[in-house]
Amino acid sequence: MTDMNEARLALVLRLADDHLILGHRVSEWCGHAPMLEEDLAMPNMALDLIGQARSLYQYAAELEGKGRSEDDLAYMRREREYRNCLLVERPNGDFAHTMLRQLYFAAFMEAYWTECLTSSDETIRAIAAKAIKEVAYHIRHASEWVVRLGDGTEESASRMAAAVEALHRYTGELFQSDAVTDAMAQAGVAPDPASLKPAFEQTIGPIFAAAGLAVPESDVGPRGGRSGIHGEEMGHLLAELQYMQRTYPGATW
Amino acid sequence: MTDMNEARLALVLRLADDHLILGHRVSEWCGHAPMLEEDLAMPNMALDLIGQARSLYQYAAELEGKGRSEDDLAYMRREREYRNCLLVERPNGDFAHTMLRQLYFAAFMEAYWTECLTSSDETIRAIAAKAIKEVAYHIRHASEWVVRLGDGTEESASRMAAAVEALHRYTGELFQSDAVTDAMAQAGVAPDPASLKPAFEQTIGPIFAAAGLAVPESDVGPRGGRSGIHGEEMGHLLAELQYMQRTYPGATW
Amino acid sequence: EAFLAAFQARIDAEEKIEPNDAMPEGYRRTLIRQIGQHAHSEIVGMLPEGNWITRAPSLKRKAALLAKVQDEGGHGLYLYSAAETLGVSRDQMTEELLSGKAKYSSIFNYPTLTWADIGAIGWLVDGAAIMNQIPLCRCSFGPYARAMIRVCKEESFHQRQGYEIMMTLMRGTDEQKEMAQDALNRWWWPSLMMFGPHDSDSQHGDQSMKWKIKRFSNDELRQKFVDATVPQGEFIGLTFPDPDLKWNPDKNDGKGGYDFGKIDWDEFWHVVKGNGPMNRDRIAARRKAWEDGAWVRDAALAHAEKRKARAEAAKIAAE
Amino acid sequence: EAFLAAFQARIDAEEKIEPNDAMPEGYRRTLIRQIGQHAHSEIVGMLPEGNWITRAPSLKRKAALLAKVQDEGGHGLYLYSAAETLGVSRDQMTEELLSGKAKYSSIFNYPTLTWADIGAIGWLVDGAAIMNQIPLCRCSFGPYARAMIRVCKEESFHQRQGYEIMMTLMRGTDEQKEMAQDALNRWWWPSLMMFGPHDSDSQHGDQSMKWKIKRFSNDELRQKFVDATVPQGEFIGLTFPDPDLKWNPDKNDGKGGYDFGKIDWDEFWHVVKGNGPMNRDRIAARRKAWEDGAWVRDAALAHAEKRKARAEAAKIAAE
Repeated sequence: MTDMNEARLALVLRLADDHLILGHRVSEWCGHAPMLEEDLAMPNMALDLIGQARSLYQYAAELEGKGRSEDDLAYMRREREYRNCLLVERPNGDFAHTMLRQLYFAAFMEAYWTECLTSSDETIRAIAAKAIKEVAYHIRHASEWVVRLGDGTEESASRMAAAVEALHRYTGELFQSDAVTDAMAQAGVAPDPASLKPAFEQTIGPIFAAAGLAVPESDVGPRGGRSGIHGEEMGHLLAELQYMQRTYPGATW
Repeated sequence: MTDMNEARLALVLRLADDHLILGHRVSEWCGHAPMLEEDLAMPNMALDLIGQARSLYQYAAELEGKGRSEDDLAYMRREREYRNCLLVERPNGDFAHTMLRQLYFAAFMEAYWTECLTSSDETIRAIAAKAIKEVAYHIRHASEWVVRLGDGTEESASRMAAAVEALHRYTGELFQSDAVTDAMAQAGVAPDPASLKPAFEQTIGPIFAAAGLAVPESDVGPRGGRSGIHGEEMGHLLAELQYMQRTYPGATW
Repeated sequence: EAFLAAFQARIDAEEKIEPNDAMPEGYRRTLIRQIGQHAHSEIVGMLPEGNWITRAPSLKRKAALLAKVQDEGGHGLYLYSAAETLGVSRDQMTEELLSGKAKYSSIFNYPTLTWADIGAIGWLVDGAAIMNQIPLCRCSFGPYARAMIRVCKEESFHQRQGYEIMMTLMRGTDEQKEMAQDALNRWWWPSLMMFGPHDSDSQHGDQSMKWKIKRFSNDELRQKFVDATVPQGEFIGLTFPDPDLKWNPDKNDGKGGYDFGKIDWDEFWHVVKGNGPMNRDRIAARRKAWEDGAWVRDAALAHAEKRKARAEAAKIAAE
Repeated sequence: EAFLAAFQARIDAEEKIEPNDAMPEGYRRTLIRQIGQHAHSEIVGMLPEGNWITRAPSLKRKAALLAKVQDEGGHGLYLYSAAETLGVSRDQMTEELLSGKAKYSSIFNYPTLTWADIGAIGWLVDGAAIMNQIPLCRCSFGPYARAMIRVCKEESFHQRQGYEIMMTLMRGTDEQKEMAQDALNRWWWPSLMMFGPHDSDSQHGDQSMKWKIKRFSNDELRQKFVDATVPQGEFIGLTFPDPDLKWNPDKNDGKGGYDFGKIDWDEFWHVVKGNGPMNRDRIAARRKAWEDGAWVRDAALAHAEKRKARAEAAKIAAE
């Protein structure tokens, strides 16, 4: 039973970290987007992600039962303790990279949250019900851009193709199963990520086709986020993210 | 007398912060320079600057007499307590910006340290004697590049001119006198910065001439570093710089 | 002249002027300039606050700041749209901002140095903006007035949020109190400058008043702001950085108000003329965003044309 | 064949081969490949450590790290120069690195995640490098051997410095100890892989031995490294992540040595083939530096030509 609680906590923390870190990345665009509409869309998506991260960290704090707050979990862990997948921590790159990263993550999460609607875990059901609407918007927004850029100018098509070449290999990690996901799938808490690949491909396929992009054959690439082995950019992200909490420990904001 | 000690401490901290922050900026180039020779020159200059910063912080710690270490002073102050001039915290920009920033600072410091060779303060005399050799190398290295780029291709000349346009206005702050510098000049500890302008111009003039660059008429621009009013990039720099000390307070490395 | 008189009569009757109505060229020009400046201020205003999103000290504050920055982008969007009804394109206005021809609120040329600045901006800068903008909800030009109603509602939420940040800091540790006081020290005078030069030195004042683009003078609005803000600050224990600030029971026709010190107009003009701490960085950041985004905008256009061409080809094929 | 025999005789007599000497094409090619790889390793090796310069936890450590990274650049420079004596230009070698044609030490495809990784790299990676390089000081090719003498001296300083970082961590807080142990866990096996495949699977081994480019086999060097390193780690309280590691008194002809577990060669080849965690980021970083620096290199060239033309014109005018 303790093991089950630990697996549940591990799972929720992974999800929370995914959303926090991607939200952080997207928020880096604020005020620097290619057009005003995107200066609105970026904080909008970041806000959704941070909102979901908050719900997840609150639940994690409750599961952990050690009196830590959402902010303690979000801000006060060491780099090796963050469990987000590598995709979400990838630097923004150009707008094509950012939109593709958003599409990949949202396409995965849509499949994920859909399964969670019937989770045996009431809190996860509730979070999924809210998140699934937001994720639909992210897919719509990101996929429109993937299509526009893929089927735009020569330059945009080549940038979009470069983004696929750079990022597709980070999608493999999303579908990785391990002891945590196995336990949670068996308990009906959350889907086995490996099982979501067909749904993911069904979302991505027509978008890539409309964009004139080939879906790469292999999604094998760096992994390790789920065991806290991140890329080198992660530490720099955390230096920013944690700055205030580390500098003024214990203060209320 | 207390006032004199305070002024001395303030002066040494300003110098220390100047060197630390410029050293930090220069070190950001490590491994990313335009050619291997510069991949050697950048850490070399950063090393000189960090070395000078260490001597200065050690002296500041001694003057303060509160048991703080060089690292406490370098790492554990708040942004508003750093007293470096704005020039040194300017982002690296392109190679032309970096080399010009280096030239400006080194040309100022050469004049400064020369005066300090006869300082009434023994420690400052010793620091100056060592620093003046290093600063001569920085001037030589940076000025060679300013000339090469100014008198190179059309692109390099226009980048060099853009760097002058962007950075010259930060040189005015170097020559600003205030209560601290007045007290120190009167006590023969350090020169009145305002008095160093002719020497600075004598260094810069021939280099700019050889580079085909016009020395801008005005050096008036943003100021405030000496009272801890920095630019917005400073906070991000400090988030990196302070990361470890803030995350693991009290540890020995 | 008959036209001008008829136009003034409509204004005097508090009729709203709509985009397709005939209007004097000066009225149109004044509005384009003012709405443009206002829009640019929202856009440039995203930068100083955006600077703290990645470092916001709690998830709750991070979310609130994201929402605020998003609102500002939204305000920029309504305002550009309102200006577009007067026959100027958004691209044109953007070019004018980036070339330095068009102005924006000079307060955004100061840097945000600490988290408390986010509180101070919300409380003071948005507070001053509201003072300026509430009367604009009754501006004679319909689209501007309607945009302002929506903007004011959101700004007043931001102002309360900013004040609440300051309050939280003033209830916090000594370091936090110091941070809040330091932010007030730096932002107070620039906030007072937001209302523009004294009425005696103001260029556009009289005609704008007559056309009911403006309804209160700069000095009137500034006084309202001081009277509203000083008690808020004192309530949470802040000290205003003005030794001449004091309650004067005779002010405001005997209702009482605050006397305050002389504004440093040299500083104001120094910053307006481009020499503030952040002027160049702000424009450089916006220019970089615009230039880096050119290929994205081009692609969107190219794609839209391709789609259109394909749709037409399909239509022809179907006929 | 007479030439090959004569060449081999020189080698066997421990004569140094110099750049202008006649040499078999295979000898030249092998050296170009090996020295190039070695140079590239120094250059790419600046990146993982460079990643921590701005976050080094004390000024003393920051200075030491800067000096170390500078040394690595210096090693790269000697090595490129040594390779240039064989008729390949630095630009050519750089292009091969950036195109992925030339290899570099696979260990640099792992990320530096904590400060302890800086210690581990110095201790283990530089330690392994020294094991490889000490015999190279007696390499038959003169310029390479001479470069190696200087390199080895500096590397051994780096190795001691890295070990000292680890020692300091192991004497520190629990968090620091954990950090050091975690770094060892991640870097130990990749360090063993640095010596290359087992002798039975090694491609270039025999001929290189014969030509005295290499003087010990991969497995011999690996064993030396394990034997030297394990006691150092245990001395400061670290545990090696290998359950099969144990002292075997019969090893090394009865002098004793460590048995150790099976190396995961699948992991090794996975990374060598470009699928390690950082392969692409490393090359991308070097490519960006190279491309962003093109205008600088062009300007230097253009300036040198201008100077030369001016000097010649002055000379003509003076005649």
